[in-house]
Order: sequence, then C-alpha cells, then structure tokens
Amino acid sequence: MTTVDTRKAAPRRRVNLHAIGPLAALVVLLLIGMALNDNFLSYGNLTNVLARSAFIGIIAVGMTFVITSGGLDLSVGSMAAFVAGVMILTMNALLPTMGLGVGVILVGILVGLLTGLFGGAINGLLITRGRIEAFIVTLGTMGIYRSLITWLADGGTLSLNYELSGVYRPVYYGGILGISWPILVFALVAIGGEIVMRHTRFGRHCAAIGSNEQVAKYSAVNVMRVRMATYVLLGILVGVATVMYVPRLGSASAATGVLWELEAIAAVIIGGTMLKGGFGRVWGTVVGVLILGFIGNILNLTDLVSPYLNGAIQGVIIILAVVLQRGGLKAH
Amino acid sequence: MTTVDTRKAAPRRRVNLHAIGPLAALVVLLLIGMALNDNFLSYGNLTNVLARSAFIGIIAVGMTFVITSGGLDLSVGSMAAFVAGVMILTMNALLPTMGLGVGVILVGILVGLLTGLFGGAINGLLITRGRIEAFIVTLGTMGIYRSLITWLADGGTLSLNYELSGVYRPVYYGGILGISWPILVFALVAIGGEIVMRHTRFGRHCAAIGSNEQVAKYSAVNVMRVRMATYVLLGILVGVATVMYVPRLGSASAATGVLWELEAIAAVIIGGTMLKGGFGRVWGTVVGVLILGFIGNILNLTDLVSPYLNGAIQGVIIILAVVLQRGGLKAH
Amino acid sequence: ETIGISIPAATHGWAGGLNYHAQASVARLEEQFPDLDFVLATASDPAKQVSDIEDMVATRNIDALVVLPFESEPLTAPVARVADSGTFVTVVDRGLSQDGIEDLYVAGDNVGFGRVAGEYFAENLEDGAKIVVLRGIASTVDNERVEAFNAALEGSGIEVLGMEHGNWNRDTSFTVMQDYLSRFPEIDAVWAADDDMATGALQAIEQAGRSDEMWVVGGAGMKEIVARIRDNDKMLPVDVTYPPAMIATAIELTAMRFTSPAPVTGRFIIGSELITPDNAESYYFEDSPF
Amino acid sequence: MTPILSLSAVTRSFGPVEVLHGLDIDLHAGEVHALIGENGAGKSTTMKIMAGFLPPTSGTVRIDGQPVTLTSAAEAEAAGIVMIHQEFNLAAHLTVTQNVFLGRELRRGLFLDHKGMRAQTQALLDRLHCHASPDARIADISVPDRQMVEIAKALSRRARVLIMDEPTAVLTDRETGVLFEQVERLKAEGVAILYTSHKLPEVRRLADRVTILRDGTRVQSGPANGMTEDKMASAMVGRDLSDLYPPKRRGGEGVILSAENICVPRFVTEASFELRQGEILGFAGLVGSGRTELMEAIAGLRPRDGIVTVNGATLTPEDMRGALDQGLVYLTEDRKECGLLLNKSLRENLTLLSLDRFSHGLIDRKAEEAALDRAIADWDIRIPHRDVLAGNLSGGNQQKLLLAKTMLTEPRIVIIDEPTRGIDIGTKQQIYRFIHRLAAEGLSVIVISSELPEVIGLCDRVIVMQAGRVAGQVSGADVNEQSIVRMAMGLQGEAA
Ligand SMILES: Nc1ncnc2c1ncn2[C@@H]1O[C@H](COP(=O)(O)OP(=O)(O)OP(=O)(O)O)[C@@H](O)[C@H]1O
Ligand SMILES: Nc1ncnc2c1ncn2[C@@H]1O[C@H](COP(=O)(O)OP(=O)(O)OP(=O)(O)O)[C@@H](O)[C@H]1O
Ligand SMILES: [Mg+2]
Ligand SMILES: [Mg+2]
Repeated sequence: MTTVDTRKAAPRRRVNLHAIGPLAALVVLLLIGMALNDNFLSYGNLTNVLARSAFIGIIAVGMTFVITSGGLDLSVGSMAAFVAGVMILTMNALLPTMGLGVGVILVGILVGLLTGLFGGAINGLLITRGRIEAFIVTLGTMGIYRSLITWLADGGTLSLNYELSGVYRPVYYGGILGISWPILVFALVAIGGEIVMRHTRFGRHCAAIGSNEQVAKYSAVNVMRVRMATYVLLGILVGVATVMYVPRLGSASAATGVLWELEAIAAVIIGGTMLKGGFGRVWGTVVGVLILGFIGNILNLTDLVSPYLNGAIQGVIIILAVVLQRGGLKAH
Repeated sequence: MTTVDTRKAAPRRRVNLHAIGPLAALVVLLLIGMALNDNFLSYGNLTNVLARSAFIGIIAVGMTFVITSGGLDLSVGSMAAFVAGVMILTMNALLPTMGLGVGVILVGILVGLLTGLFGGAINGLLITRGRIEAFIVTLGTMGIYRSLITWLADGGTLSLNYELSGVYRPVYYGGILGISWPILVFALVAIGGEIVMRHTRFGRHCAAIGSNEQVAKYSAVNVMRVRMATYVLLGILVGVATVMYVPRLGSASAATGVLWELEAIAAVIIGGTMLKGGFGRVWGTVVGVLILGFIGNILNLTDLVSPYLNGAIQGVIIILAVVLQRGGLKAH
Repeated sequence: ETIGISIPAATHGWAGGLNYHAQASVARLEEQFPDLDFVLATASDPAKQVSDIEDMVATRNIDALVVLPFESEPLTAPVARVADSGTFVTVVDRGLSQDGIEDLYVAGDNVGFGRVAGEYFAENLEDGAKIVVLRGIASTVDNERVEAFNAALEGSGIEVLGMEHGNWNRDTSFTVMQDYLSRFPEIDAVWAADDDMATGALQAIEQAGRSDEMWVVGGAGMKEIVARIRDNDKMLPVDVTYPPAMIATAIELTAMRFTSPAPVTGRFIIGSELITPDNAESYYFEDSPF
Repeated sequence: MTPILSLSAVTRSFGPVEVLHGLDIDLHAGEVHALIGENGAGKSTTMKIMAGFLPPTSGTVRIDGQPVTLTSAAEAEAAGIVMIHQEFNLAAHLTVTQNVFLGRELRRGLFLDHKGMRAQTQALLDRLHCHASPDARIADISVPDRQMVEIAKALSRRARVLIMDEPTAVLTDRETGVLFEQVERLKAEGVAILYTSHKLPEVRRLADRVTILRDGTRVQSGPANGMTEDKMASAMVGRDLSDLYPPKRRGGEGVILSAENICVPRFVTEASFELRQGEILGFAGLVGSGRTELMEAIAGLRPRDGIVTVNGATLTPEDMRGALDQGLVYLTEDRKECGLLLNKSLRENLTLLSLDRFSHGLIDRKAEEAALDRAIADWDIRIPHRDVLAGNLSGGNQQKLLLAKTMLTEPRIVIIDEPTRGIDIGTKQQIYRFIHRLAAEGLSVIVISSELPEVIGLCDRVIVMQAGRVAGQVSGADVNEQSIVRMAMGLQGEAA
C-alpha cells in the first residue's frame, strides 16, 4: 500500500529535528562565539568553559534520570553548598590529627559523596515512602540545606585550610593529557549516564515509570525502588560535583550553588528530555549544559549590550535553542 | 474477613483528608502562632499578614489555572518587577503633563494591567503557537523581564515620585470597613477564581486539558485558546498584584518580586492542585498562600532559633503541611 | 525595652559579616543589659524587609528600630511610619530617600569606597594602563561606588576594558575573570569592588598563570585579604575598607539611648580607608568570620 | 485433576460496594475457559484478582491447589500467570520492543541485549502477522496494533495461565483469526486460558468451557458444547434476545452531508461520498484503511483538503466547534485516549462536549446532575456509586458513557466509530435500536465498524474503504459479507 511508506517517513523526519535540535543550537552558538572573538576557540577558553560547566553538568546528568522518571529535584544547588560545607569542616577538623596529605582529602571526598548520597536518600524517602510531591519535598529540603550551610558558616564563608587547599587544588586545576579533571569526570559521568539510560534496565525502567507508572507497576517494575534510586543517584552526583567544586575556590558559603537547580533543570529540558517524564536522553543534557555554559561565556567575551541585559539575551537564546527543536517537541 | 472494613473506610477518609489537609495545616499554624505571641491574633498583625500575602495570593490564583491546565509559569516574579517598573516610569512621566492627582494613578494602573496582559500573552503565544515547553518559555522570559527592569532602573531603583506616592498610598494602606484594599482585592480575586474554576466552562476546560489534552480536543475544547487564556489571565493578575504592590514600596528594582514564582507555585501545590495538571482548586491555593504567609510571620514572632535557620524551619513546615494531606495525594 | 534589628540576609560575604556582627553585639548587649530585648530579622528582599518591620511593630512592640535598608526607596515610607509612631530609628549604611526620618544614622561611605580605590589606581598606574572591573549586584550601592571610581579615574588615561557584574559572588567573579583573561591579552590591574569577588578573581588569574602581570584591589576588609596585604602579597597591594562591623556600632549606640542618660542622635559616617601593608595589622580581626 | 488456578468464594468490594459475590472458578491446563457476562458483571475484576493485580476482599486464590496471596503482578508472573488487560497496559513513550520486554528485559552481562529483544519481538509480531515496527513508539501506532503488542507481550512471557480480557474488542476478523491460532497453539502446549469477549460467535468457536457471570455472581458454568449463542446471550442478559438487529430502513432522498475529494495527508486520498437524511450509512474496510482519519477530518479534528458541506453550509477544516454547530458530531473509537477523562467524574465527562447547554454564565450543576441521571437510565450505565471516576467504570460502561456524552449534543448527523466496542450483547441490541430510532427521527448516522455483521445488519448502504481510498459502495441486497470483503481487499473496483 502506498500510504504505508509516507506514513513511515513522516515521523522520522520530525524525530530527526528533535534529535539534532539542541546540537544545531550549540553549533550556531559556537559559530557566533567564533565570529565575535578570536580567542573563543582557544584551548584556554574552551577548557575554562568546559571545566566550569562540569558541576552543573554532572548534576544535570543525575537530574535527567530524575526528570525522566517523572520526578523533579529543586534541592541540588543548596545540597551542593551543604555538601561543600560538610567536606570543608571535616577536612579542617581532621587536619590536626591526620596531618597534611592526600589522606585528609580522600576522607573529605568520601564524606562529600556520602553526604550527597544521604541527601538524595532523604529526598527519595520522603517522595516514595512519604508520598509527597517531589516539588514540595525538594522545595523544602532546598530551604533546609541552604539554611544549614548559612548556619554552619555562621553567615559567612567556610574556607578550606590554606595548605590543604594547595594539596586539593590539582583536582580542579590539574588533569592528564591536557584535559583537566573536571572535564574528564564530567565526560565519564556523561558517558556512564548515557549508557545507563540507554543500555540498562534501570534506564529503561526510569522511562517506563515516567511514561506510565501504573503500566510499569503492572509490568513488575519496582517503582518505588527505581524512583528512590534516581534521587540517590542524583545525590551522589551532587556529591561528585561538589568534590570537583571545593578545590576550585576552597570555600563554601550561603552563595554557593544558588540557582544551580534551575540551570540543571533547564539544561535537561533544552536537551530534549520531557519535563513530565517518559523520555530522557543524557547526551542531550550534556549539549544543554554546554549551550548554557557558552551563552554565559560569549556574553562575557563581548560587550555588544549593556551588562544589565545579559539575562535578557540569555533568555532569548534559551528559547531560541528550543525553538530549533520545536517540530520535534510537537511529536510528543 | 477483617480486611473488608478497612478497605471500605479507607478511600473515603483519604479523600476527606486531602480536602481538609491544607486547612488543618493552617489551623495548626495559627495555634502555634497564638501560643507563641499574644499579639498574633491582633487586628494589626492579621491585617499585615493578609495584606502582604495578597500579592503572591493574587498571582497564585492565576497560577492555579495555569498549573491545572498542565502548564507552568516561572516568569511571574520578574514580570511583576517589570510591570512595576513600567508603571512607575509611566506615572512619573505623566506627572508634569497631567498634574498631581488620581488621573495619573488611574493611567498607571491601566498601564500596569495592560503590561501584565501583554506579558502573559507573550508567554501564551510562545507556548501555544510556538509549541515550546512552558518551563523553557517562562524561564526565558523570567530572565528577560529581570534584565529589562535592571536596565530600566539602570541597575538601581526606580522610584515613584514622592508626591504621587502619597496619592497612591491609600491603595495599599487604606481600605473600607477596616479591611484594607489588598485584602479586599485578594478576597475578590480568590472568590472569583473559585467560581470560575468550579462553575464555568473555562474552569472545566482547564481541568480537562490538564487531565488529557487529546480528550479535550475531541470534546471540541479549543485547547490553544484555553491554554492561551490561562497565561493571559495570569498576566492580568500579575498586573493586579503589582497595582497593589507599587503603593506599598513605591519603587521597583532588580530585587523586586525575586522568587515570587516559586512561592506562588508552592502555594498552589500546598493547596492540593496537582503539578501535572488535571485538578486544581483555588480555595486550596488561598490556604497555601496563607500558610506561607503565616510561616514567615511566626518566625518573626519569636527568636527561638538562629535567623540563619529560618529557611530550614520554613522548609520543614512546608513539607509537614503537605504530609497532612499525604493520604489524599495518593488517592489520585 | 525592645530593640528591633532588620538587616539583609547573609547571601554574600559582606552581608555574612554583617549578620555575624549583628548577632555578636546582640549577644553581648543582652548579657550586659538584661533589661534590653532584641529582635533580629533578616530579609532576602525589600518586600520581606518591610514585612519584618511590620511584624516587629505589630507583635513585638519595639521601642527602637535599627535598620539596614535593603534598598533605600522601598524602605523609606515604611520606616517613616515607624518613626512617626514615636519609635527611635537608627538607619545603617544605606540612607533613606527622605532626609530627617531617622534619629541616628550610621553609615559607610560608598562614594568614598569607589573614590579611594579609583585614586589608588590613578596614582599607581601609568597613562594607557588597562584595567577590568568586577561590579557587584546591580543596585544603587554598586552604582554609587562605580560612579565614584570612574570619576576618580578621570584624566588618568587609564583604559577600562570591561565592567561586568560579579554579583559580590566568588563563583561568578571567577567565571567573569576567566573570560576577561581569555578576552584581553593585556590587563594591568583589576578592581574587584569586594573581597569575595577579589578572591574569585585571584584564583582565575593564578590559574591562567598571569599573576605577575596584574594586581587586584578588592574592598570591604575581609580577614583573609587583609592578612595577605599584611604579608606583602604583590597581587594584593591594598584594600578599601567598608566594615560590616558598622552594624554593631549602630546597635550599641541605639542601646545606649536606653542605658545611658546621654542623648544619642546624629550622623556617624565611617570613612572608607585604604588598607596598606603598613597599617594592615590594625584591620585584622582574628575572630571575625569576615 | 487439580485446576492450575482457581478462585473459591471470592468477593471484592470497591469502597462500600461489593461487585463480586462469592465467586468460584477453576482453570485447567490445556483448556480455554470463557468468562462472559454483561458490562459491569465483574469479568475484568475477576481476572485481575486471578492475575494478582487486585487482592480479593475475601475468599481464596489457589495455584495448583495451594492457597496463595498474590500481592503483586510480579508474584503472579513468577507463578506463571500472565494477563492481557482490557485497558491497554503499555507505556506510550516506549517502543514496541521496550514494552514487550518491560520488567523482564534481556541482558548481556550488565547491559541490555537490544538485538536479542528486537529479534524476539519481531518474531512475535510476525507470528501475530502484525506489521508494526518493533522500534515504533506505542504512541505512534494504531489501536489494533497496540492490542497485538499487548498480546505479543503476554506471549513473550511463557505463561502457564494466560488471562485475556476482551483481546478481540479492537481487532478485525483477520487479526482475531491470527490470535486464535496462537491460542490454539498455547492450548496444545498445555496452557490454561481464561478469556472474555462480547463477541459470542468467537466464544462458541474457541471455548471449551463457559462461565457466565451476572451482577457479580456465577449463574452458569459448564462445557461449551451444547451452548448456543442464544443460550449464552439469554443466560447473560436474563431475557431472550431475538432479532439483534431491527428491520432495515431506507434513508430519505435529501443529501444532508456531502464530502468531496477529501484528502488527509498520509491517510486518505480523494474520498468523496454523500449522506442522506435519515440514513444509516456504514463504512467498512480493513484496519488501517483510513476510515477513522476520514471521519475525524470531516468532523474538524484533523487537517484536510476537500469540501464538506452540511445542509448546504461548507465546514471549515479543523473546526470541530463549527461542525458541532451544524449538528455534526463524531464519536471516537479510542475512548481511553480521546474519549473520556479517566480521572474525572461521570458528570464532568458527560457534559464536557455540550457544556454550553449547561452554562448560562455559570454551569448549572443541577441540570448536569439531572442529565447524568437521565444518561444512566437511558444507557443503562452500571455504576457502583455516583462519584465513581470514569476510569473505574467497566469497559462497556465507559463506552456507554461516551455514547451518552456524544448524544447530549443533540446532533443531526452522528458519526460513530466502532459503536459497540466492548459492549455486551444485550446492550448492543439496545444501541442498535437506538441508532434506528435516531434514523427514524430524521437523524443521519454514519457507522464505522470492523465487525462486518454489525455493518451488514444495521446499514442499508455501505461504503468500503481500502488503503485510504473509497473502493466502492454496496446497497440493498448487495450488502453482504462477500462483496464487502472483496472490495475491502482491493479485489473489486468501483461497484456502484
Ligand atoms: N477501581 C474501581 N473502583 C470502583 N469501582 C470499580 C473499580 N473497578 C471496577 N469497578 C466496578 O466494578 C464493577 C465490575 O467491573 P468490571 O470491570 O469487572 O466489569 P466487566 O464485567 O469487566 O465489564 P465490561 O464488560 O464492561 O468490561 C463495575 O460496576 C465497575 O464500575
Ligand atoms: N499516530 C499515528 N502515527 C502513525 N501511524 C498511525 C497513527 N495512528 C494510526 N496510524 C496508522 O494509520 C492507519 C489507519 O488508522 P486506523 O486504524 O485508525 O484506520 P481505520 O480505517 O479507521 O481502521 P480501524 O478503525 O478499523 O482501526 C493504521 O494502519 C495505523 O497504523
Ligand atoms: Mg471488563
Ligand atoms: Mg478506526
């Protein structure tokens, strides 16, 4: 039958636009950057942008799983601040007994990861066992962590001991083969995330839960456990991001991680994951993170407009980036 | 078997709990307030809290419609700041020609409402015609309005002419029969909203779209128009809120309306409206707004804890308020 | 008697210092004068601050109000109403937009803050030198400082390559500075307008390996920065003070009104001074978190 | 012989309402057991209890004679019990393969075995003669294909007990045949099969044993041979059912609707036809022949080219409201996705389409309630209580609610897509009478149906579609199975 062929072709064209939409936006952005500044493509600039995008990026990968399975987490930014605070306090406290060295740092990293895991588990428990809307739970814990870090820091800034900072610094500023650690870790997390999302049961079940929880349950998917796991995973990744963040400035304060949650969620959605769940892709999120990172970078590299209007341009570009995949979104 | 009875009783109790959950939380909060401070129930304090909750309240009523129909609007806070800025600039500009008097204020109010309408219409158009996710559109316009107000105010504060402020002041501080205007307007908006949501076609259609867009379409609901209308309505209500807000502070700056969107959305959800759409109730939103308003008030009544921890207490109470209706949420 | 204190929340370093000093002086005074009650509220935006003040009046019956306005204009009318009701009002740092409302005014000198920094740049840089500026959160305070800074530079021949907002935030400043460094091959000095921003900028410069090329002037007098000036750090030649401890001064002066017979009114302007390696020791406070 | 799976004295209540009253049923290996009954009799509920999706309120479930408590679908599946739901149980965003293997994905080491799963899915689909791609998302495939995917999903689980809740409701004869081949094969392998359908000829053909439910009670159970369709029907309904179809009637002369050269991109090519006053016009064709799309386009639900006139007035494309104003209404075949708001009450569903009749500024709640009362009475909608959500109605009662919702607009032209999908035989008769009464009152009705007997029994004139085109039409004595099927298969050109 002739109708069959046309029918098959049409959806595919749409899906393609959806697929490459964010990529196209990124490419356009890179072209604009190149046109505006010669140093844009320099090794130094690219490294800067990638390394500083790594925090949001690592978190956004975790956020992709949470959103894909129909959840949301507003607490990641303050959780990161809290984790950073706990790490710094721990390391400073251990310094006298353990002495200066890698040992303290390793313990600090472990504490950071555990605190993240713990934070994610609390969110997950309240959402799955407590059956409270994710929005409310994480809005609540967002306030709680933000308060706790302010309180821990006595309103000011918690600073890592200066010598310890020196030992820890290479974790942000160092690297191998000219690729700095945050970029490497981000890449690993992204690749790992992509594999988990596409090639494991867990990823499959996240999409199923987000698409139709009832169906997933009827298909013998342990909905609670999978949902819980997405929040724990996100918590751990917040820990990982913070482990990379602390060596950068060696400090944490109430201003740390403000609005990271919004940036992470925006990256996920720009990347093509659906806010209502059911479909998610990690590589899209990575592209989304890069888009956001490069928008800021390009705005700093030029003064085409009043700096007051940076936010407006950022807003316009975010919308435009998604317009590029509009046809695709319609398909859903 | 014994299971019979529990099963029979359970759904009914749950539904009821869901219905009264937010109210119960509010009552508990009021009791706590009374216990902590004798002046809590004083006319002055209640008026203060209600009047200042009015802004978020008026916006949250509009947000209830947007969320019920499956949308979201993150831009309301910055839109309010922008509307306030435009109003102030207009009124200041008209003062020399029109002279001091009610006329200027009326024009200012009209401009405020129109700017709100216009802002809502832009969001609505991008979302319905442009088919971009509401989250992204309004995240974008949030940045845009925030930038615009910063730019209009040249990084500082836009102030209403001092004499004009005097003429305008009664709109916030005055009232009739001892009830101040913002409270009255909020009450009117809330009652109107409740009626529209429950007793008109528009409200029914909002819930239908949020519940299943496809079914709504097959039931001859003009999905685009209804969705558009929710954003326009919200925009107008942002205008109304701002009209009440300007006489309170007489100024607008980049700090105006920060995080209002989060507060409005939280109020809506605490009130029992579902974030995914399909079910909304305006009275619940009003209760949610009051809960948030009284939490802030109660924290100011005592100094039980370090002010650094206020946010934590707020977070805990928000979660607890929703736990009170946990059983109910499960029912859906 | 009850004294109400309303200040911005600790959302950046300087405000954190402010919070610390406010709480410390409250604790000190409560011990010293058991008759005095204090109510401390912190606000994250002007509207919240107005609410806080309303609450203090309605439920806590305050006899005096110490307020550091988040912004001048929105707080003017509400504070004026408090003052009209006979409450003693102390305004700290940011003046109200109408004169004569407050009984006591304790403030830093924002114009001086920008001017002192600008003068240092003008004196220590040659004609044609290139600098970049990290501004604070877009606000009146920031505008005043930047205007004064620009005015002081006038005629010096110094070229300002860029002025972006670092929002008084270390992370943002780190990012902006990184991008300045990518963009401008030649930078002779950085005005970071705040010590938190200076901290972020220094890290970026260090990372780029251009520490020898430029120096940084921050502002406010943060402990760590003062220490580095004292230790003759070449990248941090000087700093300009803007002490958050002014809130403690204000609270103590207000308390004195109720504890001592001497009438306390007037204006106390705490000038912005230049911290140099020579005088750094006297600006260093070990216990302060800021 | 011990039954593989059995219920004894099982009751089940929803809230205060008991819908199953002490039911006994046994499933034996290698036997097809049919469970039949009116809409709302409790068939789906029984099946869900047997498959572990619902706990019984009281009574015992036994597997191989041992009492068990199945607390989840996973446990039932582990015990070899698999169920095909009446409501689709597929995740719309996932692909066919992903759905078939959901919850029991094949793995190679840690990772999913995409190739293996795809190949197995393809094999299953081939076995079912289903042409959907294993990589297509469920949202993008047709309703019958979705049903085949459900079946494939169940087949892939290698069950000892297969429970099928109206698997053929949305299938055409050809696909039903394919399904029955599979059922026969499973039966030969010793699988116990429980099966329900409102298509009694099928039941006769397939079942070894029949259990008849009425109002949650077993009224009869026994071997299938000896049971005629009439006997089953009267046992179900509690009265004799003669003359399923009312006598045919001929439409008037005036053309009330004419469609010229309607094209719907990807689905329909240049379809033209006319509908006369007081006529019942049938549309036949294979699944996927484009009948649904054509009618949706005419009703203003899809973009289209071509001209549609109703009573001389031309309809604007994509304007359902405009079509409604001209008295034209379309009743969808997909009641779950397009027809009803499953998480809303009956009242809200009933009046959604004709809300302007109930609102004069404000919605008249009393009038709505009255309309609901009338609908419940007119359509014999069986509900446990008035506040029940539409999604908690039995399948057939949902269909009745949908019919009631559509008819509330008081149309002059009704297009009904699959009018009796999932409807019991007694109600079917009522619906056929109702359609006739409409026609007698001067309304014009278009009936799209994949059940040929229905088209033949009901319509005086039938248009046959094939591959998106009008293949021809038959009327009067030519309305018979042979000529329609030939045309639908594309074996015969324009006839009339
Ligand atoms: N979740 C539920 N809540 C309330 N009532 C329910 C629920 N599920 C089913 N019912 C009621 O139980 C009764 C039996 O429903 P069931 O779905 O078993 O009928 P059925 O025999 O399968 O009918 P059909 O042929 O129409 O599919 C109906 O009255 C239905 O409304
Ligand atoms: N959303 C969709 N995307 C792609 N193809 C679709 C979609 N919906 C339906 N189809 C295809 O369109 C064809 C026609 O659909 P449909 O089955 O509704 O036609 P029909 O003639 O009304 O048949 P019937 O009513 O008997 O199911 C089917 O083959 C189906 O595979
Ligand atoms: Mg059923
Ligand atoms: Mg069809």
